Amino acid sequence: SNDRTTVDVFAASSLTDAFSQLETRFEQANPTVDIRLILGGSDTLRRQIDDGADADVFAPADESLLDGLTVDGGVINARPYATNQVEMIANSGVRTDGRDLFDWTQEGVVVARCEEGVPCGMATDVLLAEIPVRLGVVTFEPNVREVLTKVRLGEADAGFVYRTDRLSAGDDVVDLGITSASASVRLAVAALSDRTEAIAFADFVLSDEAAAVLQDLGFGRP
Amino acid sequence: MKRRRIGSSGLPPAVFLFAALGLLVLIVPLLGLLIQAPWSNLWNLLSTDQTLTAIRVSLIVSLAAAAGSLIVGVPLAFVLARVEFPGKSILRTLVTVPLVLPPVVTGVALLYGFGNRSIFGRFDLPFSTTGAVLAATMVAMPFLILSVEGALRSVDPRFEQTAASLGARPLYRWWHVGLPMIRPSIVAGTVLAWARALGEFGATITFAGNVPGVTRTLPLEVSTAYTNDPDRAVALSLLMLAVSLIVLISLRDRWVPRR
Amino acid sequence: MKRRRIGSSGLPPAVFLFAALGLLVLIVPLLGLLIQAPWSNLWNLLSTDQTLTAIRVSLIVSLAAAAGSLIVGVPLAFVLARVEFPGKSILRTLVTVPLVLPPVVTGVALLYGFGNRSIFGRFDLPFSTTGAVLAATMVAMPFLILSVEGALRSVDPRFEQTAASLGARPLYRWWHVGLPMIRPSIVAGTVLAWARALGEFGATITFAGNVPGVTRTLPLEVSTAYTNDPDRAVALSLLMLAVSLIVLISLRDRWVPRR
Amino acid sequence: MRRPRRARSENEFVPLKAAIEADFQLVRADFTLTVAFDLEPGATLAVVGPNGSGKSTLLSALAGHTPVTSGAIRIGTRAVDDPLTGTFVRPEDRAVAFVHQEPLLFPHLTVRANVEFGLRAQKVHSRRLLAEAALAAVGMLDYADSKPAELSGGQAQRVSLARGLVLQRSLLLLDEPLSKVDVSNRRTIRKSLQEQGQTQVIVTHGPEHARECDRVLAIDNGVIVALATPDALIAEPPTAWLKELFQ
Amino acid sequence: MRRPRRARSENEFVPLKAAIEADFQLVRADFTLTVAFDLEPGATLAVVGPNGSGKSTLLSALAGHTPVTSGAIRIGTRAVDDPLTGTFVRPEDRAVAFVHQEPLLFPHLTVRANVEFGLRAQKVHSRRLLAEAALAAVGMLDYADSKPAELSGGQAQRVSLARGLVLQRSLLLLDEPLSKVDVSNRRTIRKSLQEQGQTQVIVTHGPEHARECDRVLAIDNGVIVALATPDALIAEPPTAWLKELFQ
Ligand SMILES: Nc1ncnc2c1ncn2[C@@H]1O[C@H](COP(=O)(O)OP(=O)(O)OP(=O)(O)O)[C@@H](O)[C@H]1O
Ligand SMILES: Nc1ncnc2c1ncn2[C@@H]1O[C@H](COP(=O)(O)OP(=O)(O)OP(=O)(O)O)[C@@H](O)[C@H]1O
Ligand SMILES: [Mg+2]
Ligand SMILES: [Mg+2]
Repeated sequence: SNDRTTVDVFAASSLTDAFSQLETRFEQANPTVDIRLILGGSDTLRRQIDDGADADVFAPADESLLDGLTVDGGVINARPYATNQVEMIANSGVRTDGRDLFDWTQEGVVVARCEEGVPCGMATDVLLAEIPVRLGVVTFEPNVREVLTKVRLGEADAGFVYRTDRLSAGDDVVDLGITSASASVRLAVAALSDRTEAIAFADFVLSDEAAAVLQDLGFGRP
Repeated sequence: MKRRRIGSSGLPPAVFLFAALGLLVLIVPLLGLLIQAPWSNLWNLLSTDQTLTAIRVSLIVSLAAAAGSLIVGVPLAFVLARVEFPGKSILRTLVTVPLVLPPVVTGVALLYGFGNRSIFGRFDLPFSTTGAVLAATMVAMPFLILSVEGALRSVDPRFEQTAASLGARPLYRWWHVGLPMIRPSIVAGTVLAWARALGEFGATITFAGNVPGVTRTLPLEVSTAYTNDPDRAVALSLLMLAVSLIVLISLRDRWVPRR
Repeated sequence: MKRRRIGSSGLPPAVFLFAALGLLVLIVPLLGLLIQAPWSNLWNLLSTDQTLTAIRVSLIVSLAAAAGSLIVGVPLAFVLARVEFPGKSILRTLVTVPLVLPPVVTGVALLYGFGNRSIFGRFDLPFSTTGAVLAATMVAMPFLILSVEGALRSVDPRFEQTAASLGARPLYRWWHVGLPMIRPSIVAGTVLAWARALGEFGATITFAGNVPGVTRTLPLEVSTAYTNDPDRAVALSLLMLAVSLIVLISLRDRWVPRR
Repeated sequence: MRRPRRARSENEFVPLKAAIEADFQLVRADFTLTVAFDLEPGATLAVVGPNGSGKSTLLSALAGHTPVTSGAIRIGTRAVDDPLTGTFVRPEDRAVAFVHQEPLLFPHLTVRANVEFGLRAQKVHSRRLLAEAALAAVGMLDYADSKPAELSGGQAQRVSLARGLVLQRSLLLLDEPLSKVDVSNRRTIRKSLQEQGQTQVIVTHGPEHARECDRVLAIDNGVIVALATPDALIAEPPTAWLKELFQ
Repeated sequence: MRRPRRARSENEFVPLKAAIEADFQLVRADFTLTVAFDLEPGATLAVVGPNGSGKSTLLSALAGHTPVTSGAIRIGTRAVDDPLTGTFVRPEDRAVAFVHQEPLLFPHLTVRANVEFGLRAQKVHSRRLLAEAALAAVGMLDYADSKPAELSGGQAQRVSLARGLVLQRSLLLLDEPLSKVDVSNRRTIRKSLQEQGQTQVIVTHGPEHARECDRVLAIDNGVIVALATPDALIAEPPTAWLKELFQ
């Protein structure tokens, strides 16, 4: 496999599932290409790219993180391919029947959410501005998977996660039906180098084959 | 007096060369941080209620963790250094495990052991300041234990024998001879543990979450700021640096005797 | 012989009580981890190329960092313990700063100092294994330095005086008396530094990124797995635990002399 | 197995002058010490012998720092070490004062605090007076507030002796207590030791000191070669080494 | 300020028997040592005095472990310590053998390796033979492979002496080298010291040893109170302390 060309794809860790599947499929179709996923928080990845990291493709958790990115003097081409929506979920062991779902201020109840500033945190802020859920103890997690884990384990009683995360958790969590179309992020991808393999992978993310994969995971169409 | 000091450390020149190299690795990044810090804006970035709250939480958590480590870590170090029992070398190593584990794993382990769904019972520790103290203690204590145990290994046991011959029973002997003879190491170990607790991030956020005013310590504040306002993150780091420098320097000079 | 051992540690009962408490804090979480681990699935979770690659990267990075810390950290500790110079107490404290800083900040500082846009020049270190080694070294070295410096403070200086009187010049004296007399502490400090380097996460990911096969060490692998496949994260943690236990136990028994 | 620990009251059973009955073997790696002797209350016993013959080991067994392998030791009216019955009285409960061959002054305490250590540990009153008297007896009162690191070799040794004497125990175990002390102080201290009246076991390489004791125990390579009055040994030394000692 | 370091060649300039010219003052906290004396090559000087009079401090100044405050020390043909000219020759370059009041054996080395230490440091050949001869001279050859922790007090002191003697330096500085050695060995070792022929400065509390030296330097409280042949001092002791020493 040493004669394969490596393509470094910087992807947000919230996209790990999706991009692992895309990687497998793309590599099956293009055996000479080795996709290398470099995962991290979107901001960290963006900062590393700004600091000169050699990324071929960048797929952050929100398209805004592609703003103002230039490569070799040219503005890059940000291409939207999916959306994802923030929803409120609860641990399946939490009794939700007969209680006011908009009131989570009771003694001892913990609600997890993404910290301010990261994409899912901004979307959560939008949701909370629209639907005034009352929250008691709130823990600000560094990324959305951390929120999901805390709710799944039952350490937190409820939380705000993407639809894709809720689906991935299966029966461990329940959907509280608290969501809003405006509380969503738009995902975009951009090739940062003019290598054909890099552009080919970015193209692939926008292909119908990829769309099917993404839809299965719960992403919406842009 | 003066003549003796000049260049008479008795250390070979090669040692100074390598020491300078080591210094470089440690100091260059700190210099970078200092040079690029947003000095002009520093006060604005730091003078918020949020900062004060984080400082308060950090001090409470780190001091409690250091105190906790001191109270249970020193006895544990004595037992490990002085008592022979089967399986000791495994136990001794288990004690150092939190040093090796990535903090996230320590946090996960804490959830399993002391979390709300722990097999050992429900403790209501996550998302509480007590939980943050527990996480910091687990991460910090091994430093103290290793520092103290190392010192115990090099103390001449005949001093305690002598104390026994003078009629001192175990507790008196321990308090008046065993402990004071390794005081510098206990102080150093406590300072180490405190420093580690102050900088603790991964285990805290995994186990105790990031609840403002309750478990959001300075490192968590720094990490939150890092994604939103990098300048504020650097400013907060400088603040942490200043706090720890002040504490460490004043402790060093007051408590640690020079030979 | 036997009679002497039984209960004759000379430690007061209270010490055992507190030691047990300390043990509880350290052991309960580990037990939780062990009990809830996905034992039946362990082999499947671990037997991937990705795991092997991460192990390889981790071993290279942690061993290189431990070696680097040893080579420059021991001389630095000697200079700090033995040489008097102005500003020494500040320098001494600066050396311990990476203990206090949250690893993310250490990573940022490394970017400022040794990054591609460093004011000190371009080093091409980020995203390279060398960069990961540098990050791990910066975080790990203070452990070694503190451990060794503490030991130096309690060595009787008359041994080195005696060596000088026997005609040994500084380098010979240092190598044959200064170093061997604190060998247990040097070994302990190196093990500490190695352990800390093995568990290093924050500074590495910030400074050197998370590049598979290059800078993705086991902790980075664990953290990546934790958000997607928690079972795999726990399995990987157990692997790290096993690796470090094996290394620590074998080192302890072979290298650290008992009194 | 072990005797219950109630030393503070047990101490009171031991008379001011304790007898010793020792008949034991102590095995350690390459070296075996075999001794059997009795000492009547108030007597002084000099222990002499070449370097490495087992003098310090003997004192260590009497003081309780090294348990015997077989046989038994009785001090005063009770057995303090007897593997057969499982008796082992800890050093702090033996009512002896042991002065080690090396000073071993506690480095973190002043000279005064070193001498007061044993008194304090046993909550004795008027410590200050007793300590100062003991320091004066060895001529070290002027250094009461010094730290051990600031003393000369002989000064440290004298403080170590005072630290043991101040306890006024019924049995004194002294291991070469005057080896670094100057002749003048040596003479004064020897005289004040003689006036103490307690049972004393004194290891010494000095013939003058041995000569002043009631009896002399000579050991060589872990075995007793003579146990007699000094006069008897001087008159008829049983070994060449003893002859050289007293010549 | 400081002399260039080229000791290995400098050592060769020092004759086998080094003379001493000392005339200095050494000030330390509460204590001041003021001495002035010459010693001709090959002579032996006993240093006597009460505990704390400054004997060890004097040797420490000659060996280069404590620099003098004023005045100067010459060993052999060169100044080794002279604050006025900024001269200070380090201990390892002084071509002296200093045996400290305490054994200070390197705990991590065997007895043999301890004795070979100085030879090895100076890359001397046939170390093994020399070391074994030195150990035999103090009667410790049987313990060549022991660790220092396994030696008795007197045994350790003898090894420490052998470690200094083996270097065959032109000046021996011995601080109470036989205080814990038994009488028989003491006599043998004193005899072999006399046969060495080097210049020797020996601190001692033993009148027999002082009597065998060419001259006796008596100090008290940091000041010289007598410097004369032993016979002269015995005949007419200038102080009560000296009278007591030789009586
Ligand atoms: N810690 C030890 N481990 C092993 N052997 C030891 C130890 N201490 C002493 N020995 C050995 O035990 C024997 C007796 O030693 P001990 O110290 O009792 O002699 P001593 O009669 O007091 O001699 P000295 O006159 O030199 O003080 C010696 O042969 C010595 O080598
Ligand atoms: N490290 C030190 N710091 C301060 N004072 C010291 C120190 N060492 C020795 N002294 C003091 O210096 C004086 C001289 O000590 P020195 O060791 O030279 O005496 P000495 O003649 O060798 O005595 P001894 O016969 O007991 O060995 C003493 O009064 C002692 O208290
Ligand atoms: Mg002895
Ligand atoms: Mg002296």
